[in-house]
Amino acid sequence: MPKTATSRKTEQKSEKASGNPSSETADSTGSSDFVDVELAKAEYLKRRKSQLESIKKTDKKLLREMLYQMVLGRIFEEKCAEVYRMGMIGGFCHLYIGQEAIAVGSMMALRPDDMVITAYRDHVQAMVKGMTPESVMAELYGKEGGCVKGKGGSMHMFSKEHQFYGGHGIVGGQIGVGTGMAYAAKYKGTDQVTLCFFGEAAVNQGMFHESLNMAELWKLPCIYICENNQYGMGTSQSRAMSASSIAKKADAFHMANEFVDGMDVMAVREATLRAIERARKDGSPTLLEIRAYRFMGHSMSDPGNYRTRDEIKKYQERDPIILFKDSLKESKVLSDKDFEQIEQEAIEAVDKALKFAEESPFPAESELYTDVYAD
Amino acid sequence: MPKTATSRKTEQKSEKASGNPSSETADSTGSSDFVDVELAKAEYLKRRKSQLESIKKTDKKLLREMLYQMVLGRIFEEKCAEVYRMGMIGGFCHLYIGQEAIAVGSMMALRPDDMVITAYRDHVQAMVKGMTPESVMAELYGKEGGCVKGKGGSMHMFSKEHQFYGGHGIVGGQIGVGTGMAYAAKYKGTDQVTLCFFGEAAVNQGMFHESLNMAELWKLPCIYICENNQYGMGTSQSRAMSASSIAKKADAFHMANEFVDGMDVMAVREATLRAIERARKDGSPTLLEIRAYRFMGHSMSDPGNYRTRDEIKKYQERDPIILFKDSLKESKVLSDKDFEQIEQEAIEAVDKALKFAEESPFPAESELYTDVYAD
Amino acid sequence: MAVLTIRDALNQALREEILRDEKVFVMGEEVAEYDGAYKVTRGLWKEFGDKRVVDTPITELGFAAVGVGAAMAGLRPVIEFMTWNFSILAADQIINHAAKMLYMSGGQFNVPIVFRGPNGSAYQVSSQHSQALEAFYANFPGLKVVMPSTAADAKGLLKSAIRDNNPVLFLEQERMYGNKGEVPDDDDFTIPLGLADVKREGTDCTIVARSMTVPLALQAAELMQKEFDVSVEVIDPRTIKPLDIDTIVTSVKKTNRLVVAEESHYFASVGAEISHQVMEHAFDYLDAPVKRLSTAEAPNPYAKNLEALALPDVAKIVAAVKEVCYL
Amino acid sequence: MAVLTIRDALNQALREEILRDEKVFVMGEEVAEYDGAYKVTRGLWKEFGDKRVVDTPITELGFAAVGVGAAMAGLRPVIEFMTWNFSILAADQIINHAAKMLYMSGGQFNVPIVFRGPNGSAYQVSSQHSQALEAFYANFPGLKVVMPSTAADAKGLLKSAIRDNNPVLFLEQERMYGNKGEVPDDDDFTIPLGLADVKREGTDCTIVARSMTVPLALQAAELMQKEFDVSVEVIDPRTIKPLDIDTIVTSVKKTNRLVVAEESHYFASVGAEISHQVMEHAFDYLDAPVKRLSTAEAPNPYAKNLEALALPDVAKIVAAVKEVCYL
Ligand SMILES: Cc1ncc(C[n+]2csc(CCOP(=O)(O)OP(=O)(O)O)c2C)c(N)n1
Ligand SMILES: Cc1ncc(C[n+]2csc(CCOP(=O)(O)OP(=O)(O)O)c2C)c(N)n1
Ligand SMILES: [Mg+2]
Ligand SMILES: [Mg+2]
Repeated sequence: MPKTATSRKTEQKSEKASGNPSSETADSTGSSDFVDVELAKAEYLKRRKSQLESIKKTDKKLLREMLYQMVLGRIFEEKCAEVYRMGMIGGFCHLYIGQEAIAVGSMMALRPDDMVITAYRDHVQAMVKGMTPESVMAELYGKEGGCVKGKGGSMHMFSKEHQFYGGHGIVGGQIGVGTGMAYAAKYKGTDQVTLCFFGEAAVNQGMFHESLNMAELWKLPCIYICENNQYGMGTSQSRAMSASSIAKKADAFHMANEFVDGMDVMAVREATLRAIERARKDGSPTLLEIRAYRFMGHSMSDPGNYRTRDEIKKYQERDPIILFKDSLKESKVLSDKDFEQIEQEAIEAVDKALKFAEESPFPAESELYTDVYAD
Repeated sequence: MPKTATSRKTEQKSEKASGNPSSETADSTGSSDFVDVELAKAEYLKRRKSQLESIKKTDKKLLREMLYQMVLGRIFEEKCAEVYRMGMIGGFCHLYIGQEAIAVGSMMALRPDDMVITAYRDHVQAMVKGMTPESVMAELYGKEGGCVKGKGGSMHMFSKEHQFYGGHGIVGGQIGVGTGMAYAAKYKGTDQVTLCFFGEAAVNQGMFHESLNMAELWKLPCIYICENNQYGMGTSQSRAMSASSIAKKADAFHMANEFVDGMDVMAVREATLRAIERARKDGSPTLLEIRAYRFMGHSMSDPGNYRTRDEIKKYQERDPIILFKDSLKESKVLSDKDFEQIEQEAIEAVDKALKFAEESPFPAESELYTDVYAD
Repeated sequence: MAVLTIRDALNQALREEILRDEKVFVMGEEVAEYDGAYKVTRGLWKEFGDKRVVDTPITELGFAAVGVGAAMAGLRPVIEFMTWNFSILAADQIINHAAKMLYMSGGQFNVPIVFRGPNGSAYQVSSQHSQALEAFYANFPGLKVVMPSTAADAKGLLKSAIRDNNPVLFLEQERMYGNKGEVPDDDDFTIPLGLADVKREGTDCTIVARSMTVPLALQAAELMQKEFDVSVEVIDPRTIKPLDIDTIVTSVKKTNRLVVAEESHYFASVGAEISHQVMEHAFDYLDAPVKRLSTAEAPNPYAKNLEALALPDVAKIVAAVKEVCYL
Repeated sequence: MAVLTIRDALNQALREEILRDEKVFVMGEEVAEYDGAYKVTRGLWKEFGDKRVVDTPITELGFAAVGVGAAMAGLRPVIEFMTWNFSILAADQIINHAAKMLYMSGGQFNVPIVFRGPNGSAYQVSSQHSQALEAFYANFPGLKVVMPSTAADAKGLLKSAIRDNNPVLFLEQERMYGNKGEVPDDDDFTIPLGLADVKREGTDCTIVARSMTVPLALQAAELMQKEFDVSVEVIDPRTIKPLDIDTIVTSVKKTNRLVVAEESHYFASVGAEISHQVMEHAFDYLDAPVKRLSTAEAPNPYAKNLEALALPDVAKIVAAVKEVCYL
């Protein structure tokens, strides 16, 4: 079928020009459709001041913890890549490197009893929700000490204790399940909020459409976070989606929505806080489109030929950890020495996790047949 | 789950007030969200002049044929109801009474080689596409002479000769199949257009979302016609859909769209002609939301307690056949005598169909096992 | 004991379980204000309101997922499919999510959910509305599959299904909703899942029937007794998964002959499963190969005469029994 | 004859059929610019361009429907599911639309479409990515189901599937894509659907294996010969539906013993079907009950040791053969 990539590209360019890539306005249904990296940089500079202000008003310990979680996620996953190549991890392994600001910015705005669900790219989400690096790494090793006893592996991290609902492998499936979690909170009359993560390619699944309609129709306290890393495997968003704005798709449901720079952890935090308020106060759902970029391949087996080195490098210049460090330093919240210490802590935590995973035994053979049915 | 019907109703009212229920503007993405019957009447009066003009510029024989098809559809289905109650038709039987302007206005703007697909409410569509009342009635009787040899019944009319692709029972399923038919036309390089009909409740299926995305992404010559009769079985649109405008949902895909008064056959025709031009010229899809009302129950077994007599009566005052007759008379295209003659012809055609159906034998027992696989 | 239709027995079960446990709610298309497309939920919305009885958009995949998520978060949803034919749109949530959640989460998140609705053919509703889907789902570990054939079973099993901590697929039959039977008055009357019921005792031949074929098998048994003096035992497994194969095997060891009558298509059917398991466990007792009677190998036709030809009936079951009895 | 991997044999079949018939096109996720997630479509987009090799959004139900509609309108789509697990989202289009269209339309609209992709387990990809779904689909009249186990079969059967005028589900196995075998050079080499292949002749016991279990069964047969002097015949039905039961029955009449080895779950499996049909047609020839070996009754686990335990292997097949031989 002759594709219309060209015409769509033109269309997007004109949108870019007129776009208003701002994450500042709550409920900004008119947010930008497309941000290329140069525009994103410029936009970020414009937003810099307000970003520093939001750092100022945020608790310093929390800021340190946010940076720590980002660094921990990064180092943890670099280690994953290393041991995956050594054959210690099997199956699929999808890394989150480059997207840390999304999990940290959004999830660290939650209460511990709030619920989270995501797809297969779930290691960092699991840890930010409070699960130990040990339990995640041991799961990757398929060991008894893993958070799901070795039964799930990379794609299926779960923790009831931490209200982490997984870890799902069917693209789009968790959007509906997350909607149901929010449904339960409303039903029970708790004021728990649900964060439901998915990639931009999952938006093309019918489940996205069905879920958003129900969430708005029934006013469910669900925050839909589209982690738009611009590719679903080897397919760029523009080759799979006829319109470039995902945030605006919420308009079809009259749902609040926002477009957010996913390299800016404070912007993610602020947008999530606004969405949380809507959700807790009047059980209103929100769609957040958070634009980011994955620095690695889709999974460990993806050679990634569909992107140029140059493209990746440009986005790496906007590495969310670097941006955040810069701001923290400029705000005098943390110093280079603090950064070193944070890194050291993270390295130690990952080493500990690795040791735990290595030493944990394989699951007992009888485990094959447990957990098939509940009593 | 406590529903938010009240708040949604308020919302819709305010939309009504500010709405611009016009079917005149092509690509009018800002068309109205909601038309109640009073507003619709007022709006129709405003539009009356242009409607009479469009009658003026249309071939008189065609206009007569349009009215004939509407009357035929009406009388045919009144007969269906009668013989269904006598037990001559089995299974589900969904009548189209009240919606005739949609099938006639849209399909009579097609070329014979254009393709059509619809749901289970398909008798009138089948006949407007050229299938004989005999073959449709015999199908309802489950007889050998039926258009699908008695194998499909009310919900599954098909005719390859007339490029009528059915007659489908899974709500929303045909939206994707119709998209594929348009895909084939583009692939083969013909300039055939596909009309794909579905109800407003089918819009909530994920298939709607998946199909519109592909159609716009690949520029398929598909015209999506949402027959918004305001109810899906016993559920009004506002109890099933978080936002009231279906036409506007096309915006999420950057697709051309229009809201149309489905009681005005000429408005339907004009909107379809615009969509056909887009489709034939640059293979561009369109979403038409055509607002109508079904005068009967959802199917023959629906007592219809969810609507008031008063509501039904109000819409019956806008009976598309009456409106069209009035305009034709005012335009001096047809007289009362012509109307009588048309009615007489339709009655005779239906009688003939009934006689054919009654006399046609039941399918041979061997037919149970034919058509399971093609050679 | 009251005499109730299967429809009303199901309705009672739902009502009692809604009253018993505030986590239970019923959700589906037209289940609330419309009283259910087949009136199984009649009166419940009026009595319990919007929270406990919920109308959904036509969005099978979506509301099945809402059920799964709500169940993970502690509720006990009863999800109605207007018919099981439409559940195919939601199959991913049933098979890839509900069935696997407990396992994937290492035992942390169970999914106490019931999916229910009419399965199989109705009257002349044609190919897309007439499928019996039990084999389709029973293949997957993690799911339980129930198919009642009497009012008492319908009530007792549905209550057990709702109280079960696993995803349970509860397959009713539209043609049977009006069938009447005695139902115990006890509010707490349940029938455990996984227990077959001998609907009629006999010594010469066993028929395993389920759902719609149970009353047909009972009629066939009467006829065999009267006309051929053949004593037929009729077993209704009631729960397809877990399957009470012991009761079936015990019967076959007595009668040495087995007919399986089912409404589904034949290929890789539950009938094939029962046949294989009986061979496994009672090979030396079989005096004739197991005879399986399924619906015709064709999509269900609309025409009255063809539909009648396609489906199992008393005459066909009688013929099958005669075949295994070499009569 | 060239020696090819199954992957390349499939690729050749696609290439040749694209060249042969301009109505044939390949559509699916990552099939074009990415060369296919498992590289079955490697090079095709480069050679044939956007029209014949089409990347889709992740929208299984939607693009399956596009295939069905395009097939009704005269094209011959080959739709790739990245894995069959994801096809469950599209099952409604396969079961309710593709399978029934010819019948519902009274013979007017056939649906010449192939759905293909890897089925069953890969390596430690866990519960949602490891299912063997042949029984799930084979139940429905209107569908054909094919499962090749060698490079030549893969090529010859895929070409027949594409030329077939019906919806054909073509189930490959990711673990086998790299397996090599001789493939005839003939551009027009096809293998008819519905024909079983005797992969190894033997006299004492029959194994019916398919897809991944075929090479395992052949190894088991060698081992039985060497260590127990038992001569095992290995039959690969290749096409699950229509099933060539005659070849299987002929073999069982000779060997009097049957093992069915399959990667799917056991309940209402294709193995159950074969077992039942063999009982039906060769009851008096069976010296032992048919032994069925399926995957463990659990969602597939991630841990290496548990996954190995769950799946069929040579040792388990050997044990099954010994059991039916009373060794
Ligand atoms: C239903 C389904 N279809 C296809 C796949 C294979 N698959 C896994 S991830 C993926 C890409 C998803 O992209 P996106 O949603 O953008 O998330 P990202 O991987 O970028 O985080 C695909 C096609 C799947 N797992 N499930
Ligand atoms: C997938 C599916 N779900 C449910 C049904 C039952 N059903 C048949 S028609 C219908 C209502 C559809 O309403 P709408 O789409 O508005 O079309 P209308 O009947 O008003 O023409 C329902 C729920 C079905 N046939 N298919
Ligand atoms: Mg992505
Ligand atoms: Mg409607």
